[in-house]
Amino acid sequence: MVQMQNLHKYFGENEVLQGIDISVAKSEVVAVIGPSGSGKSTLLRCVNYLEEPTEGEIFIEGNLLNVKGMRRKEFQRHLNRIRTKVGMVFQQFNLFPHMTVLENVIEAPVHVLKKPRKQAEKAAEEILEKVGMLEKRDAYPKTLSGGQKQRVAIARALAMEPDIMLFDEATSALDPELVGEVLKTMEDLAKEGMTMIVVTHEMDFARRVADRVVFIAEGKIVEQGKPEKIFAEPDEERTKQFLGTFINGFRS
Amino acid sequence: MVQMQNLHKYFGENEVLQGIDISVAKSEVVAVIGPSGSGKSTLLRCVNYLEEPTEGEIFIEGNLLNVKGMRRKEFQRHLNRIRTKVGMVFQQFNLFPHMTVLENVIEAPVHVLKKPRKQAEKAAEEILEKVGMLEKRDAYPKTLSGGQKQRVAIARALAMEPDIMLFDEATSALDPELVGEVLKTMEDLAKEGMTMIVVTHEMDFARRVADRVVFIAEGKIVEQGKPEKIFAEPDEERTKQFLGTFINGFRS
Amino acid sequence: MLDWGIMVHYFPFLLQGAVLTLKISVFALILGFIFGISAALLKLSKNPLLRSAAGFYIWIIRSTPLLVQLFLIYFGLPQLGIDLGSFFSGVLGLALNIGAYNAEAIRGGIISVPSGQMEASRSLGMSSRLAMRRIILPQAMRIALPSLGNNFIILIKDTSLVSTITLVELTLTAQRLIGSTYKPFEMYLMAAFLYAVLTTATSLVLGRVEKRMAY
Amino acid sequence: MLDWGIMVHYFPFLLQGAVLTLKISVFALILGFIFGISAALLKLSKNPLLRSAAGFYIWIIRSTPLLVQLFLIYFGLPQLGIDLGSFFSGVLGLALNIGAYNAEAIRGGIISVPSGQMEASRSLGMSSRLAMRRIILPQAMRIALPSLGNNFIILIKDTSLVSTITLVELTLTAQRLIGSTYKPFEMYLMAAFLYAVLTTATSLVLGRVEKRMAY
Amino acid sequence: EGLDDVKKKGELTFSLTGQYPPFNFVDDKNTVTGFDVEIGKAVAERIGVTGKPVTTAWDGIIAGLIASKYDLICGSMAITEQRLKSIDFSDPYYRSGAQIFAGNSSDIGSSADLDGKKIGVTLGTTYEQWVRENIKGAEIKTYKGVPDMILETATGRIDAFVTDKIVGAMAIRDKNAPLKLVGGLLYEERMGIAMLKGNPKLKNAVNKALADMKNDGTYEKISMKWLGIDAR
Ligand SMILES: Nc1ncnc2c1ncn2[C@@H]1O[C@H](COP(=O)(O)OP(=O)(O)OP(=O)(O)O)[C@@H](O)[C@H]1O
Ligand SMILES: Nc1ncnc2c1ncn2[C@@H]1O[C@H](COP(=O)(O)OP(=O)(O)OP(=O)(O)O)[C@@H](O)[C@H]1O
Ligand SMILES: [Mg+2]
Ligand SMILES: [Mg+2]
Repeated sequence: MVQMQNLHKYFGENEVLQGIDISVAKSEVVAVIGPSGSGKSTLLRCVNYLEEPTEGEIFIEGNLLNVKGMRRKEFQRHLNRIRTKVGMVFQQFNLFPHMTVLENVIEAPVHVLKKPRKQAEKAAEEILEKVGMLEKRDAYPKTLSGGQKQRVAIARALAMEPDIMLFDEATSALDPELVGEVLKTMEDLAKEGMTMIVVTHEMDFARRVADRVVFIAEGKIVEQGKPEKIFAEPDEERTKQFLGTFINGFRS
Repeated sequence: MVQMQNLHKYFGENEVLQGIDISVAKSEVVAVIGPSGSGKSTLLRCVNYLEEPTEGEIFIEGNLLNVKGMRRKEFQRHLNRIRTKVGMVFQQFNLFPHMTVLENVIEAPVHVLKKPRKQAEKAAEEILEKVGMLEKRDAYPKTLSGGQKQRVAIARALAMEPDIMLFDEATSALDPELVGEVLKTMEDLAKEGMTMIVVTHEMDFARRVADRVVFIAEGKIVEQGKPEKIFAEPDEERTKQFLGTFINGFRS
Repeated sequence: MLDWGIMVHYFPFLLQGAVLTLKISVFALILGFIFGISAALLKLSKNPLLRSAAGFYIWIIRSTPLLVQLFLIYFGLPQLGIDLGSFFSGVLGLALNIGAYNAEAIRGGIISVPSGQMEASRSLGMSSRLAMRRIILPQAMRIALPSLGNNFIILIKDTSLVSTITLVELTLTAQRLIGSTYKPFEMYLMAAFLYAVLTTATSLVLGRVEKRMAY
Repeated sequence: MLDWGIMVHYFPFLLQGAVLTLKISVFALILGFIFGISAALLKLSKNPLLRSAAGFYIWIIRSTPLLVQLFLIYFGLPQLGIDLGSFFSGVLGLALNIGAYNAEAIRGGIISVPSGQMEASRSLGMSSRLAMRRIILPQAMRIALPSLGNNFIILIKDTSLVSTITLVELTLTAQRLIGSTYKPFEMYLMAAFLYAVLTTATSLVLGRVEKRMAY
Repeated sequence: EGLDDVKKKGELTFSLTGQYPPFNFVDDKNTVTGFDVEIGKAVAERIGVTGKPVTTAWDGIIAGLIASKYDLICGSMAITEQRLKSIDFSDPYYRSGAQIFAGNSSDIGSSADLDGKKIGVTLGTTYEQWVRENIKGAEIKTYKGVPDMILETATGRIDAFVTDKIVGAMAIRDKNAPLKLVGGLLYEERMGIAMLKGNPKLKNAVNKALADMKNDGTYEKISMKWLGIDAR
């Protein structure tokens, strides 16, 4: 489904990704964990080409994402085509504030996929129903709570019928009590067989939902495996140290 | 030390505090917990007169805070005098961005208490030492991590030598890994005998550090008592329900 | 102290001048809006040539007086064989002028839209042009509106300079009437009143638009 | 096409005009800054009388042309027994004018400072006046600086209007020389060049200040 | 070629400031009228076209002619050597002269009293140059119009000003301006109708029209109507 091969990313002198190989199978849920600044977001953004990888290849359903030597126009079209297949959910929601919930969800289906409006609305309503936001279809984003916003953002991504969903700390801007509803939505999605890459600080969630956990530190994969393995008996010292801050007392 | 008697607060029609009585003894640490919107921040802000209570009295060290019928000027002076005795730490830090760490800390001692600058600097350095921020004395706030910012904010409040410290979700704007350092600082403060009212979502912290936990919902005190009691066997249904979201699995 | 009889008699003529002022303002406003949005987009474009062309336009306009710009358009262009007539010279000069200021206001609006909006749009497969049109600009316009409103109001008052290129707008009407009546205070007070009406009306309309655009 | 000989010969005269322009600008700028900050604070004050006085000042200035304001100050005030002379009339008129625009820029800066700053200051026992001076204004000024810079640049160009009250500044110098040489393009080009120098220099200085104020 | 263009258009445009009564100004119906206007229209009529006055600022009036924004300037422009370098003039169509005016209670009695005094002139006129060259130590202030200078004389910010004799005299007569004439004419000026250089046909046509008007009494009628004298 998604293959990353020898992925490197520099910001100036700073090598943020130092050769990452991950391959994600259909319907697999991969949780990416790691300390702040380790490159998790950068990794996810590369999959969507929001960042240009400095080196290495990314394949989405077998198609090379970062082809070289295409003309700018053509490459943009190629990117946009692939991006419609990859849904992304951001920490900061990034809903379109000047549009209602429904308009947010149908925006890309209508203007990118050129779906007829009626049809897009019908599909959107189904998806909003699924994430429990149908009753808010005509509300503007600013009137929603954080948890509701994030569920709309997920609906917006789902409306493009993506083959894979990327989540970048989708819950860390939320109040503790609102986190649950978003994690619930993500869990449902996983159960339905969506392919997902999830960057998260919610260890409980990773433990319960992920098929595989990847621990990244300083731009390298330190360790990966089944969640039971990683959380219970990690091989690497660095992993233990990181998980320690989450396990002991109140993280003091 | 602090007494609140029959405290009511309206925002327009909305009765946010519906008759609160709390009294805090010297060196006592009171944790206030409760769902979002229940009035915790409003309560804390009333103690500092950042909000004007609609009804009821607040006494700080036996002095009535919200005296009526004083002339505006005089009342302001009265307030400022009491405020110097009450330190407040905000969720959003609210450091002064145009001043260095040291300047932040000495600002009020020099300009409000009229301490000589040298003396204020010496005191400030001791406090910064205590919160582990002395080496950053000449840094500007924007160069600090969230946890460092919050520790400076605490130092700034401590520099006024307050008799009581108020914390309003001092850690909830922080990345999970930075929470620990601030909680540590707060715990040290409690151990030294500071009187504290702490609004928090960190149940572990409340359990370990607080002498008493007050659970508020919809503007009323639902239940209060020793942390062992409240967390282990709360009397009220509402308390159980609230704590349930924090205890079960990943809060789903 | 004031000669009210004279004021009553001459008020209709000033009103006539105000109508021309209004007409020029409206044309210049529309054209200047188009110039502004174009220059703002060019200044943010990836092409360094377009970017520096827009930058030069904004710099040269903002650093020289409108009067000089009007003179060069009205007296200078005919020497190159382009004669726009005084009305359109005035409109073009004012529009080019306000356009540069609008460009900065709109550019400020665009860069104030959080970058997450563009990223979210791109991640949905939108082209950057589509994202600009559907997502960024609507939000940018709302941010820029107060600045644009300022520019509009300054434009209305700046129309007084087109009197130097033979257009008998409000200020020149007042000055002409001063020339024959020798009553400068009366005439200028009436002119000031009419400018205040025009600008205040504009402010009110903009306030409405701003409320409408709120989301 | 251009007559370079004439340009070289007359350049020193224009330079002299530019010096007066600069002098007026600097005075008006300082005074206008004081007016601006005072009006901004008054408009945010709790006293409704002061607030509406400041509001009226800002409204009346922004809705009438500078030309009329200058005229009323220079020709009108003497009729009430107050004679400031042309230089100070010009400075006062320009300062009152830019002051109103500055007030809005500074007010915008003040209300852009997050409310947490005031709350933090008050909770430390600072009076609201002390908090305004030490905490809010320094941050507000930084936010307002780009707008203030715009106003300064507009001020420099608006000095051309003081020619109507007998001050021989840059534009009037150019016009006088046109009157004797009949070379409008050459003269206006040189004037435009000198304005561009003044405004660009101002921009550069402001850019420096902005960098200095960054924290 | 100028004349043919004018005939083809059927219209002759001539510019003036509209702020120079009684020669050109707006009347109480807000239309431009005055001596210059009627002369210009009469000239056009004799060429066989309609005359149309265009008002413009004095600062840009020559630039406008050079840029062909109108065909003529018929706005009381004095014929000078300087101006002849860049534009052409018809034969003079009236004579007047520079005159000193002072407040009616002023003790200035002649041009000799002007040394070191503050003197007003209108911007871009021939008077400024004359005062600069002929009056020692004079402090010259420039104004956009005569009404400004009348105000300034009244408030004492200037001691006297120099303008066209007829203009000042009419202001005293018609507007009760508190002024008096000081001394005689400083020098005589002959006003011409200005046009672009290199238009002999147009120039001849204008000159012929003027001469005919002077001969058949039209000129005298216009002059008496506006100025109360025959100003030729
Ligand atoms: N646009 C950028 N330009 C320069 N450096 C960047 C940029 N984006 C990220 N970085 C740097 O790359 C490194 C990795 O950042 P990244 O956001 O991927 O980390 P992360 O693992 O997502 O951290 P967090 O958990 O805090 O979100 C950091 O050192 C960061 O400062
Ligand atoms: N300035 C205000 N004006 C109007 N309503 C307000 C204001 N401040 C707070 N409220 C309302 O008062 C209620 C209590 O707010 P408060 O901030 O005290 O809750 P809280 O318990 O601190 O919640 P949280 O855990 O989300 O911080 C809420 O319904 C809120 O909307
Ligand atoms: Mg990240
Ligand atoms: Mg709160």
